[in-house]
Amino acid sequence: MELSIEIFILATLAFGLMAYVIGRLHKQLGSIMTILGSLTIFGGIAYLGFTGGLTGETAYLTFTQFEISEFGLFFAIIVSFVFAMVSFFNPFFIKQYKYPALYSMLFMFSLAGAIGVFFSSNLLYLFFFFEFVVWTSLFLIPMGRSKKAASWYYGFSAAGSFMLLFAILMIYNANNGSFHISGIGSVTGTTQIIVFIFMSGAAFTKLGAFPLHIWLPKVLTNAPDPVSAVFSGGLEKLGAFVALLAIVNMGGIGFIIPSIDMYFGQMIIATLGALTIVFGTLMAIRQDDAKKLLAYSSMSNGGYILVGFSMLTSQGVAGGLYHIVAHAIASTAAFLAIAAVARVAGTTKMKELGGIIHKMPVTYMVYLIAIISMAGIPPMGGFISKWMIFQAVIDKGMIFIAIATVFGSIGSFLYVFRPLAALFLGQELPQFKKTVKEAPFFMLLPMIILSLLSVYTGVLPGVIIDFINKIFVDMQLNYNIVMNGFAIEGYTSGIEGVGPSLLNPLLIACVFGVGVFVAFLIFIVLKKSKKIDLMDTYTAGNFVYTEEHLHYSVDFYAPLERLYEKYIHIMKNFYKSLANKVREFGAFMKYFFFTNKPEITVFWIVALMVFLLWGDVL
Amino acid sequence: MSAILLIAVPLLAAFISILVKKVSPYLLLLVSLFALVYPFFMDMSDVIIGGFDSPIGINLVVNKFALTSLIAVNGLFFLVVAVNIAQYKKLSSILLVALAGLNGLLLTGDLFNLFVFIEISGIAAYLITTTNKKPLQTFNYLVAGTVGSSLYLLGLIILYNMSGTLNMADMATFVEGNGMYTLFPFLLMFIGLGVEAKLLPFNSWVKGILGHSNNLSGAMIASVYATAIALVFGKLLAGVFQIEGTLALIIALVLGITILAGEAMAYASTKAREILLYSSIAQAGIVILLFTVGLGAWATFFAIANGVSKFILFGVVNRLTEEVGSDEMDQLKGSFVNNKLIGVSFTVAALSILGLPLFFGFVVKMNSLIGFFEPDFVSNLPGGNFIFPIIILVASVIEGVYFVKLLTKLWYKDSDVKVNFTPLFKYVVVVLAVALIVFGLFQGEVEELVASLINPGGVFIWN
Amino acid sequence: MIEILMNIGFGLGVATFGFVLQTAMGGINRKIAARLQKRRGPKWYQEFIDIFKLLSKRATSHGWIFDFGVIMALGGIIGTAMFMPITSSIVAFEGYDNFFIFVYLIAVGMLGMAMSASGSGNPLASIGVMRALTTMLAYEVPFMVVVMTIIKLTGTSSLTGIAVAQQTGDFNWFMIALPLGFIVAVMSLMGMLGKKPFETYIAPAEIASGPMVEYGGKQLGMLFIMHEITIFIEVSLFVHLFLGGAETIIMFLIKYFIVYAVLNLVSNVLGRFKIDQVVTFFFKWPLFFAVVQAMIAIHLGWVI
Amino acid sequence: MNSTNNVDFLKSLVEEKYKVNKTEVIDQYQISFEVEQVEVHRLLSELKLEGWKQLSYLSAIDWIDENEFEMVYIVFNWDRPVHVQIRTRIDRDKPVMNSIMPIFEGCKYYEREAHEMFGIKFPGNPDHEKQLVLEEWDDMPPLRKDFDPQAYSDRKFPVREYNNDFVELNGKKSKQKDRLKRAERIEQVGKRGNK
Amino acid sequence: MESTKYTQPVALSKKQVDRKWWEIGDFFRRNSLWMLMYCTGCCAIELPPAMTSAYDMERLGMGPMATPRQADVLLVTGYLSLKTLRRLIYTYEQMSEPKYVVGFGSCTINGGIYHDSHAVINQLDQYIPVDSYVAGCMPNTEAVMNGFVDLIELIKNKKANGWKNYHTNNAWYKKNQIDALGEVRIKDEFHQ
Repeated sequence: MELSIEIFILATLAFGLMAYVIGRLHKQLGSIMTILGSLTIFGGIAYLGFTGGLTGETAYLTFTQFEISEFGLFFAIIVSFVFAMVSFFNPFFIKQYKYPALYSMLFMFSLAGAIGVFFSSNLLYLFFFFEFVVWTSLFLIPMGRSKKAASWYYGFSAAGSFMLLFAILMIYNANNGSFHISGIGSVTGTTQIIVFIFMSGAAFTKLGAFPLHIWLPKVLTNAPDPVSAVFSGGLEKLGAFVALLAIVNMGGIGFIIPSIDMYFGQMIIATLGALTIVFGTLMAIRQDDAKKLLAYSSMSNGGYILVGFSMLTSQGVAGGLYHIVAHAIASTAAFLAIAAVARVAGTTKMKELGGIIHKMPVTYMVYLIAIISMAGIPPMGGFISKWMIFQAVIDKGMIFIAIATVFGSIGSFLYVFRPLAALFLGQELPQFKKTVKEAPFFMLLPMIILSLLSVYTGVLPGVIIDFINKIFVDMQLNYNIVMNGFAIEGYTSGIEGVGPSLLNPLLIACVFGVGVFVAFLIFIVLKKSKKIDLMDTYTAGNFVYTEEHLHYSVDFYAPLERLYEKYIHIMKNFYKSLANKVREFGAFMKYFFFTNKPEITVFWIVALMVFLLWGDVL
Repeated sequence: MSAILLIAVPLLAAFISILVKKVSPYLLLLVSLFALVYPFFMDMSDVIIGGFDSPIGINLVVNKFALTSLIAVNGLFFLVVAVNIAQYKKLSSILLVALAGLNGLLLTGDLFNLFVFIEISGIAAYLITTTNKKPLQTFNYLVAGTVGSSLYLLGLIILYNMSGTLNMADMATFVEGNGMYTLFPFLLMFIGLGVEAKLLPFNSWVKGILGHSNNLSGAMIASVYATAIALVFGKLLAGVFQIEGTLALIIALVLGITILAGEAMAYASTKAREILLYSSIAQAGIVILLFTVGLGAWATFFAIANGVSKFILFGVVNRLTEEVGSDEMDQLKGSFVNNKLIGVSFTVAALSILGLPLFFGFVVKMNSLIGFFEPDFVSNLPGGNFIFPIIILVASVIEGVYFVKLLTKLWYKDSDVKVNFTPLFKYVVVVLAVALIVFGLFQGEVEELVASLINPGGVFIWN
Repeated sequence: MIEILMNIGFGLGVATFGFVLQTAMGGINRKIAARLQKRRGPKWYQEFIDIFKLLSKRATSHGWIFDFGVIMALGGIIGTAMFMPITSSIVAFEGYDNFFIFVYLIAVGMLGMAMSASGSGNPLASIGVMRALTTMLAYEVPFMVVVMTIIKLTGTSSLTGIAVAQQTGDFNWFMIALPLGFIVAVMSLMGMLGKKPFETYIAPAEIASGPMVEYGGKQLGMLFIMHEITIFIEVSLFVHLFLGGAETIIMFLIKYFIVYAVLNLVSNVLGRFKIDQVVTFFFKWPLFFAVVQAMIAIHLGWVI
Repeated sequence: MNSTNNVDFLKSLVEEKYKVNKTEVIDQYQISFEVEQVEVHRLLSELKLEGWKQLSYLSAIDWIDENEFEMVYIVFNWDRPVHVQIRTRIDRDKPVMNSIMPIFEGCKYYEREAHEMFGIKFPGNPDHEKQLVLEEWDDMPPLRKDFDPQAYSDRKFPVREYNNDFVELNGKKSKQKDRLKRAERIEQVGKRGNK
Repeated sequence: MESTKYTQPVALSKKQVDRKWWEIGDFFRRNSLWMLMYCTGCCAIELPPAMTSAYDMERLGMGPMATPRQADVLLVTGYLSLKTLRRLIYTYEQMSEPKYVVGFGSCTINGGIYHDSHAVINQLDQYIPVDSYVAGCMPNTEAVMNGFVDLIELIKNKKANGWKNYHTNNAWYKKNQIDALGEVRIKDEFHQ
């Protein structure tokens, strides 16, 4: 059955308004509307997308044109899935917000905007939806802890989207007056370089990549918990979408560097992506607030996506796309788990938490699976995408990018493990024994679905790889990922007699399963061990009775942090000084021009007169 | 049913209102309603006054552009008057004079006549600003205004001496020929009108007036007068002025600095009214820029959109400062918590100025920016086609940051003072907000409206 | 289906072979070290006895995560060992022995142990785990750069492929072909094995044997088995990458013994680094040499 | 500035102003004064001003026969290397000595130890009553002369009983009996000695 | 001499099977005794010579281990003041079963030279079960090695079951401990 994508967008907006109206009457019902809304939207898009039932004609929103492209569908399904999963959390968090009805409405509006971005074929109205997402999500942020994060967010997103607008207008100028999305490919010469720079600038801001990343940690820490999950899982993918258009769709920019046969433009993006990975990892390792840590981890994973895309080989781009899927699922699950803990424990500071696992084991398992995928460890999805990106980086022989990616993936073990050890495991602090209890079923449901999905994407990559191949065909890129049986064919070096390196995730999972079974057998055969309390530990003979003394969670990586403690505020100070410069310029102009004495105006009139007549009459 | 009534009736009413004091407010309401409704069904022919045909006599130009600007200005005027009449009964005669002046300003086709109407509307403006209870600021405004209009007159005299005609159409044909000599008078006229249009070096009066505005003067100066002056100045710049060489350089510099400095000043200030007045300086700069560059059609709608938003913003902020006592951002925080309707319309107006989607501001800003990037577009200002869009975009980023800071403070903090608005004001503000959204959504109809202002060749019809 | 089961059986065989080999090697090397110190040293099968003694003791457990972590650790490591090729012909899963699988599956083992160690509630265990992860961050980066050079040169990332490339002569052993890379790999291997200079995370004097503080009885036994198999994986990885793999098992055993003995002797002489010294050490010279080696080998093509 | 005139300097300094019962120059680096209990604080603060900033030790000696405790304060000066011992005699039954916290902050734990070991009270030291070294101590302060550790040990800790079965071992006469007699004799001498 | 005629193998009872497993376990336990690095008194100075080349404790399979959880043998080396005894009991209870204790020096046997001190206990056996003693006030290294060999013999002949006694007559041990120490796990200003 055929349905136009415009119906879905209007439906989301309608759901938003309904959520607002009902929300005004009864908070909880309003947020339940968001669940129904986002679920129907996700179901519709996914079902119709796969059966080819989506069409692009517009009956009501006549000014926009939509076009169902494979990569648009890819992004739309991921983002709407993330929205659907996070919306399950809304009813439980709605009580904390100042304007609950407005929250539900804006939640649905940002989903509508996101879908609009992915499917619109007219560049101007791609910008229309892009900006629409910006201001709808803008008002969600201040409902959390701090109010300043919203102005940071708007400052950067506005800069990003106006860069995008400038690029679109340049394309419009170059293609003498056509806004069609295919126009991106047909731009040449210096305008192509300018468009490339500005579009990747927009992608960098939305993804939170290195030079323009200051807003990401501020926003994701201070936004309410479900919103930061939506941001890191869903809205960041807008940046990835623009990056895909800018880096991959426009093809190589600038001259080719012979030794690593990469275009110069792509080389710059790759180095900035690598910097993002390293910077994100280093900053994530030293964070004490779990949400801020996850914010920096999504920044570092954004860097992986950029590195993947800028390789311009089938392995690299496929790795980038796969990483979008794996990261969206993993970081949403991780954020939701931390949200579940924050709801009950009240804080996400690791200094104050400990031993949550004893009361919230399911949340712990969800978080464990999420971080295994985020760190890129085999049975989960993250491993496959990181494997592909590594293959691409090696194929190009880029050493420094390789160092950064390796540092990022090993560093990710460190910072994903920190909340695990400091927040979930360790001694069970007395103040949490009574208050903390397992999250209700409706919060566990999305988390479990997300973990099953990240296991699924890790073990059977077939479905997603076919989808990626369809995208390559749709974007007329001559890339292809070969799948023989359950194994993915990696990097074929072209040296005769040497086959491609294979990766069979199913086999790895089975072998891992067998290993665990053997270990379980060894464990069961031997004598049962005596269960003893956590406080009865080896303390070198001392008698210690308070849990805080036996819980190690403050400054977890102190020796590592000491090495780079002095350099962490460079970027933040840079942007703060920039903002101050603008303020000083304004203050100076105010002081100079707006005094109570009218002679300033007379002076300037005379000055302009003299300036004009300088050449001719005098 | 000629257009002259638009000037004559208000003057007559002003005269009567002096005689019969107690009926003047109702008279004012009636006449401003008449001024709003009349343009819809007056005939479109040019009006010759006193039997002398165009090159000598004075004529009123009535075309699509004049019509839209009349409707806009009279509409805003009527709203301002309707909302504030209860509070400022004794100003009704001055307001009637102002109405006459503004209508004359928009209609006249004769340059000297334009000077006369500038004077009339200017004097009415000075008297309105006296209600701010800040005599020094009003005095400054008076000095600056008169200096400006006399400069305009000086430029006009030189031009008249050279060309021998005062009519705009003839002046335009004369100027084509010998552009070289007209640089100096045009600069004078540019500065003259620049003072009133709030361009940077000449607008030292704006901070005093709008900084201490009250309900009536804030809305009147910031939205009605600003729109009217912008449209008239635009008409001159688009049609009459011949801009090239050093004049173009000066104008480019002045406009560029006005836009960027306006935004920076707004970013640097902490008082709500100051933010709005600096933002309106920047918006005025952008409107004038669009007119000089030749994108007159969208510039008119940009001015109108800005006028409407400024009406809402200034109305709300002035009312809040009246209740709270000071317009410092921290004092005003949280005032939308208990009156959501006003808050929503304030936010809609602010977002429309920023140019965010779903609102009229977006349609206007996007199309004017697209105008810059038309393949066959050549701007007569130096610095190629791409400098000014970049300036506008950078300005709107800065603008966005301080508006968001203002909005988050107003919405998300808790306040102790309970502010209540009159139901009429609430009704008007909501209607305008809905208008902004409606115009934002139905972009097709807006484009037709704009198309009517451009002749097939894409040139803006100004007379 | 049968073929897969056969392979899995074969893989388990490889894992047990690895365990037995390494435990014997451990005992022999303890004897060699003792003989150097002019004392008789333990029986060669002492490590077996230790492990079985531990398995026979009655242990204490701190909750389900404490046991689940140990099972996951041992399972992960057994899974990794099943992929390991003994010689270029004897390998459980033909063609699937990709280098990255080993690096990342070892990480599963490490994560399992780390999880159960910090689940044991002892702060010393968490500090030990923190040090283990920091050391891993230190030694892994130079090692991966060198291995990436090898993969780029040989064109494949499967271990048997690399071994064959070194054996059939288009490259001679990477020990000789990439001298700088070899030095870096030795240092990283010592980091991986947790031998003396980089033994910060099992520092018996400072943090009472780090993560293994709370283990006794069978959990400790299982962790010892895991430790032995991990050493087997890392040393045989090194043998395949740098010493040209092996055609026959005897060659493999000899190479394995030489590598492990030399490393053991070197580590017996050295003291122990502080934790931030380990990180700064690895990011100074080894990383510099690795990058230089990569530059020379890939971009300039100078391979001996 | 050799050490001899240091001692003279000290002697002159202390003996003029204070009623010194006994001065004793142990060697060129040690001198001890015995003063009245009341003057101790003034003397210590004056010495501190003179440069004797470090309170090396504070303890007591139990003269059980004269039924007195002798408080000993040892202060030291790093510039003029002389250990000065200030001794006073305080009553043994109700041993109270004002704390010197205001002069030497470091005396807090010394006084606590003195209280635990001798039972001397130090008003002015907030926590001198608390237990410092001995855990769960349930007897009189142990360093008092009238405390008998032997009795405490016998009371609290059971002693291993040896059965004398191996009196005669392969022909040799066991010397166990005379060993016991000698131990007995030593014990008697020990007890009589200190009476 | 038992007859060598083939007899039908008789099925062993559950208890006997466990017995068999326990004997095999004993073989491993006695050949890899890990001592706990906890030197309580002055006799500990005798351990380094036992480890170094002359006597080499390692050939008996003995080596130092850091935590009580991992160790089998607790070496009580030298006199035991009340405070050390409290820590010793706490550590002993943390060790994993089956565990053995070796008492070094005469102080653990009968209080040695500190028999008349108020701070030192006279007989270790009252408080924790001791499997083998090494006499001497600072026993010679041969004596120490003999003590270890005795312990291995005891394990072989299944007589080293001090840890069982600790379970069976736990009350007696506890009473002695309370009498001597007042309270094993103390809670005071320094131990919150």
